[in-house]
Amino acid sequence: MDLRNKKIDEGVFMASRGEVLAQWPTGSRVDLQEAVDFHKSLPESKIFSRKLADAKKHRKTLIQPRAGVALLQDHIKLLTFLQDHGEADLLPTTIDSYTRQNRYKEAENGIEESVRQSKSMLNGFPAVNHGVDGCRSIIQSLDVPVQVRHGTPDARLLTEITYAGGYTSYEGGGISYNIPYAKSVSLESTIRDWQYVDRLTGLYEEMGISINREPFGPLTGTLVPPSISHAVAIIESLLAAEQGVRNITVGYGQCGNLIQDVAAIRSLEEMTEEYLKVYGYDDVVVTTVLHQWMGGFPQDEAKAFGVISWGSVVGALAGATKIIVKTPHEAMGVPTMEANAQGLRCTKQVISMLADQPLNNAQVTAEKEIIKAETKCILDKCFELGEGDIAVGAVAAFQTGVLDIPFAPSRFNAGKLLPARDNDGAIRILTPGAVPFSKELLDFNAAKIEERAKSEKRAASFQMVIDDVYAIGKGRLVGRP
Amino acid sequence: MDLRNKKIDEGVFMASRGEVLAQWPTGSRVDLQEAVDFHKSLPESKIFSRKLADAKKHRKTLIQPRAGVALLQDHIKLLTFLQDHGEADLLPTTIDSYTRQNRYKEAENGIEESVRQSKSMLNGFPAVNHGVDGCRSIIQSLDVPVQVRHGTPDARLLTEITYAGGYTSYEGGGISYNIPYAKSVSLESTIRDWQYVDRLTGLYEEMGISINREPFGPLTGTLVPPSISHAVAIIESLLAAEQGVRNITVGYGQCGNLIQDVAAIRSLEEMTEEYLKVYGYDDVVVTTVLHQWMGGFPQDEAKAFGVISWGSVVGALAGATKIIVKTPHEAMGVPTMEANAQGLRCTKQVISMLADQPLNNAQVTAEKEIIKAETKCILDKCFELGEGDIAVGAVAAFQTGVLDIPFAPSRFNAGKLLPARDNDGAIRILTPGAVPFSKELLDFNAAKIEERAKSEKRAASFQMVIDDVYAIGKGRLVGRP
Amino acid sequence: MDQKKIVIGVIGADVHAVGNKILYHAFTQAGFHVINLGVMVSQEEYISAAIEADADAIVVSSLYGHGELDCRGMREKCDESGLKGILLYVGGNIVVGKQPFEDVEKRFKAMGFDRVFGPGTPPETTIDALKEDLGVAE
Amino acid sequence: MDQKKIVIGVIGADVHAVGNKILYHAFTQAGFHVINLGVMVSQEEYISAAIEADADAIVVSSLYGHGELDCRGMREKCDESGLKGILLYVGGNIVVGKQPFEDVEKRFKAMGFDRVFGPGTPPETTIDALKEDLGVAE
Ligand code: B12
Ligand code: B12
Repeated sequence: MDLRNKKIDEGVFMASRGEVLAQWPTGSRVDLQEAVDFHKSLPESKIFSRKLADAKKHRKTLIQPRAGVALLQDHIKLLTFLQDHGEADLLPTTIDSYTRQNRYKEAENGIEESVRQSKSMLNGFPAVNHGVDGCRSIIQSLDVPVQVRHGTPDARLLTEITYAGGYTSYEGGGISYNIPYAKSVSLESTIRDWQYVDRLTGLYEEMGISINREPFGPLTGTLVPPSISHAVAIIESLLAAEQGVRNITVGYGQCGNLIQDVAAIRSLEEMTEEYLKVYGYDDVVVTTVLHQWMGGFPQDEAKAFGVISWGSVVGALAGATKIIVKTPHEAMGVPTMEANAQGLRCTKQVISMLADQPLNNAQVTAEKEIIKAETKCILDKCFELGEGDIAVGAVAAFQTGVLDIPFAPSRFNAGKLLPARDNDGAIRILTPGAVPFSKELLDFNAAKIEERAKSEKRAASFQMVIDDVYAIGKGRLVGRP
Repeated sequence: MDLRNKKIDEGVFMASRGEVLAQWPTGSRVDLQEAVDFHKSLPESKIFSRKLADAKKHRKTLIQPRAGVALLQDHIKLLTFLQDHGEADLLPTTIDSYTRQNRYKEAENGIEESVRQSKSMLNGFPAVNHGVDGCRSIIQSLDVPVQVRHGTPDARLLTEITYAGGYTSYEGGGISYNIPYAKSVSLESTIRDWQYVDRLTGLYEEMGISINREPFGPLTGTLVPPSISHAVAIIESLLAAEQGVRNITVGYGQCGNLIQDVAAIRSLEEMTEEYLKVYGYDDVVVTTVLHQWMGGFPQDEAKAFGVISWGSVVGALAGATKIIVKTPHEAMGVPTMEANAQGLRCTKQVISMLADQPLNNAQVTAEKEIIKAETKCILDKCFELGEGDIAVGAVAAFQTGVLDIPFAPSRFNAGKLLPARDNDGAIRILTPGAVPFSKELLDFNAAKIEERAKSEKRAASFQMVIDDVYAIGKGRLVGRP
Repeated sequence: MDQKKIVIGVIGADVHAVGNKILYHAFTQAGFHVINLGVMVSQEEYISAAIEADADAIVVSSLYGHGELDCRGMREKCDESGLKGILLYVGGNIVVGKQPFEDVEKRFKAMGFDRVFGPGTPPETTIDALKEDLGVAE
Repeated sequence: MDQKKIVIGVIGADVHAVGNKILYHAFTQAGFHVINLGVMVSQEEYISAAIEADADAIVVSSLYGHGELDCRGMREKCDESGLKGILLYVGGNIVVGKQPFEDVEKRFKAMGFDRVFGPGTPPETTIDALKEDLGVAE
């Protein structure tokens, strides 16, 4: 069947639905109408889209951790702790890596091993294995909205089960959960599988349940220039809206330069709203999420707190709707619940202190213009390649390197583009690959990198990129020699 | 003898010197020429004024902790740890509170108790009791410059001993170490005693040893409007320069509002340089220090890290020459050396990440103008009250409430002025007392407070001030109802 | 109900004035008659103020870390001066460094303080305790 | 000196690609012949690549926390496939969570790994170890 950015036909959807639900025994428990009734029984305070829309209206910045362990009771305990002692406004259920690869058998082993060793042997919560009722007991145990966070190329069954389980928000997208999270899964198939997810979200929406969807903004989390992640976020928003999604949170991973980060969050919100409107989706509520630094972290906890705080500052000054919070254990491993709560409380302190201090200046405005122009170059080319169809265009864009995500593991990613920081620490493009920037923008990027190379008295090269990858972990922003 | 801002006559100085050195037995060990020779034997890397001037030139921000314990070997161990594991660029010796009150007998008891209980029973290092050679063994054990930090109204003997002991920087001043640190010591006497300190510094300077002097910027650390602390810092700089001091670091305690803080550090440096030049002291090197939040801290360590980081952000964005660092134990008590090093490493991470990102914008420029205008109103009036003599003027200014420091314990402080935060968290004046602002500036302050009162739907009152005192400790900047 | 009288102040060479000013305000608001000695108060000053005012309690603050050295012998001195059994509180950052509160409390209770409060105790807690110990009805 | 051959890759369902790309670069720069299998590598893939290339060592990365589950039986499988005694390294964030490194090292050594490296080990350390174990002169 052809890939198109068109609402999936109901017959087609229902047919594949049967297959999806049969992928693992817990699928048989899913019943759409019963699930909608469960959602309707939830109090407002547990509904993600409500809390986000409200935060946007009152210019509040909410905080949310990542967290997930193998066993149900432990997972509930963990989330309760983060709610009560971490002051989390929103909660997650981070899914384990076997589930993300649809390896439910290995996830089952992981659960059994975890019981045997009385510690979590999985890096997340295997929601498919725990099933609909397992999920509902999580939702019921907590006071705040909960989201599924993962990195699953084919997430159809996971979506079915967690939506029926009462989750009110769902991360991911056909590009953002493929290119950074898979090695050899084709883009056509993930975009199609995520159209399924979005269509299911649309069905709930049509039945009165607005589930929030969040494209995964940071991608590889490693030196991704804002225009690239913006282009992906906007494409996934358009794809989602077409399937009937009406509440979208677009995301961005902090790059570390204040001006670029504030400009990025602001331009992301503006552009996403614009594009949705232009393409006829008028009634979508768009909110933003800033991810605290997603690349390599310093091992020292005190330094990690510094990185966490810097992300919090940026989120608050930019006015992001929510912040995804890192922990002082980031460089070491999945955090203990205490470490996770510490990251949250640190973040809460910073954003509360900055709540009334938005940053506006000419530098931010100028940087916003750059980001918008770059993003537009990429999106224009995508539409062109797709002859007006953005699903087709996205696939072609990756084939041709028009979209090229630095450090991505996928073999469907060109991997020709290289980013590096400029002399102020903003992320620019060192080797453009096939990125379709105007000559002016290419020259701008080149000049910025050249400025740094001069100040460091060395030629720009891959060594500069490597130095930048290590920099924050070593306590700097720019990887100077 | 009359108080005047005039270089102390050599005969007069030498006469009182004899008395000073006789205050405690360790004073007899001091010999100026021998001390100068010791200083000359120090490598450049241990000289405070050099390191500061160098940092200013290269726009680097240095970090410095507070630290001091009762016993010599423990103190050396502590500072070595902060140097090696805290990455401190500059080190302190914080003096205990008995020494600050010239109660050397009680300090001696404290030392004995500390030996008996094998833990420090004093809140700092009793340098007078440990004497010149004790101090020298500290300087000799470390690789970076060390400063005396205290809060001593009459610090003459302490200065003599620590200068002879090889310290290359010295905090304090006749106002800043009186009004926040004493209850009933007259300003005339502390200004005079600090003229002694500055004259001694001048003598070293004339003998080729440039010792850095640092007026204590934050005063009570509690909601002090920048113009008030700026006025005090500039007055103390003028007093010091007159006695021959040539290397001055002016300080400011973070208030918490980004724009106000950046504007404060920048305006402080510019105004101090200007005033020194106008009054004929052309060759003074002026650097700046930002003190991370000096008021009540949150007890939770994760939140304390957030406060520490926010101070670091401000110091870096403002381009302060150095930052005085707090610790995650701040709300609880004198920190362990580990906690102290954590505060330092957190700060180092943040300022390194921000090293290349100065903040410039119209808001900062506007706020600088306000601060400068307010400061000038106060200083003009001080000069007027002193009929051109700033020593006389300072005393009169406190008598009349022209200078009035919020929350100061001294009975020589009027205590009529009340500060409060405005709606953005900047510190403004709620009740002006006798502060000699122009009508325009008074109106500006009143309007700012009124704006907040409106948004909080309550009248401005002392309750607002109390709420602001507790706010950061409770995880906010503005103490909203 | 007649107004209870309490003497407050910050002991020793301690100049931390902020909490003291706020406690004065809070205790007064709560209906106590407060004699505020401010900062840098010696044991003798508390005692003579308490005698002079016929006070019901002495509330000692210590923030700067020397509390343990400064508070020694205070109960004995009260006893000698005819203030036998007067209610004696201490609070603030009363020892040097972050120490387990239970140990600190034990040491200060052994010195004769009736109640011992840790860092950052809110005024409401102290007020409730005072009302309870002095038999003030809510 | 003939070039030593090493097989590298990230084991299991792990997609952390950044460190892998950098290790490839660093090992190559250091003079090794590197067969890079990228991310999501199964035990079988390492082994057949090592057999095919007649490799001197297999360097396993695991970042995502499932290392312990993914690495079990790897040494036995090497033995069975005729790679008896091949040098086997593992490194990265090889277990779930922050655990004392000594315990982790013990567990992985018991599984048959010759060397075990903790989080954030710089490439230079690995290169030095490889050179030592493979007898490459500096
Ligand atoms: C960037 C990143 C991501 C990116 C990866 C993008 C990509 N495709 O490459 C994204 C966002 C996609 C991601 C996803 C996930 N991540 Co991740 N991620 C990181 C992060 C922040 C940095 C990793 C990195 O690139 N570092 C920079 C490179 C240069 O360093 P490195 O990878 O450590 O490799 C160096 C050394 O370790 C060493 N080394 C590596 N291998 C070997 C082998 C030997 C023998 C030796 C000697 C040395 C050695 O040399 C390398 C070069 O210097 C780390 C935390 C951190 N380190 O700060 C977490 C981290 C690795 N991720 C983690 C997790 C759990 C996940 C997820 C499961 C879920 C999640 N929380 O979202 C998914 C997993 C997906 C999957 N199936 O693998 C955990 C692992 C937990 C654990 N082990 O207990 C970490 C530690 C974060 C944490 N504390 O929770 N992640
Ligand atoms: C502001 C401040 C200063 C200002 C004080 C200005 C002034 N004159 O008032 C300045 C900068 C001058 C200063 C100086 C010093 N300080 Co100081 N200071 C602080 C700080 C940051 C806040 C204190 C404050 O105002 N809090 C707000 C008020 C409202 O709270 P509070 O004082 O805690 O009082 C409340 C409660 O404790 C309680 N309370 C108080 N007393 C009592 C009594 C009873 C019975 C009860 C129930 C409750 C109670 O009620 C009060 C109202 O809510 C604290 C650390 C912190 N808390 O964050 C350090 C702190 C108190 N200072 C400390 C020290 C060591 C010093 C110095 C010795 C040296 C130095 N490091 O510079 C000098 C001491 C000078 C001297 N001789 O006293 C230490 C004490 C260490 C310890 N106990 O182990 C602290 C804890 C910082 C630290 N961690 O090192 N300081």
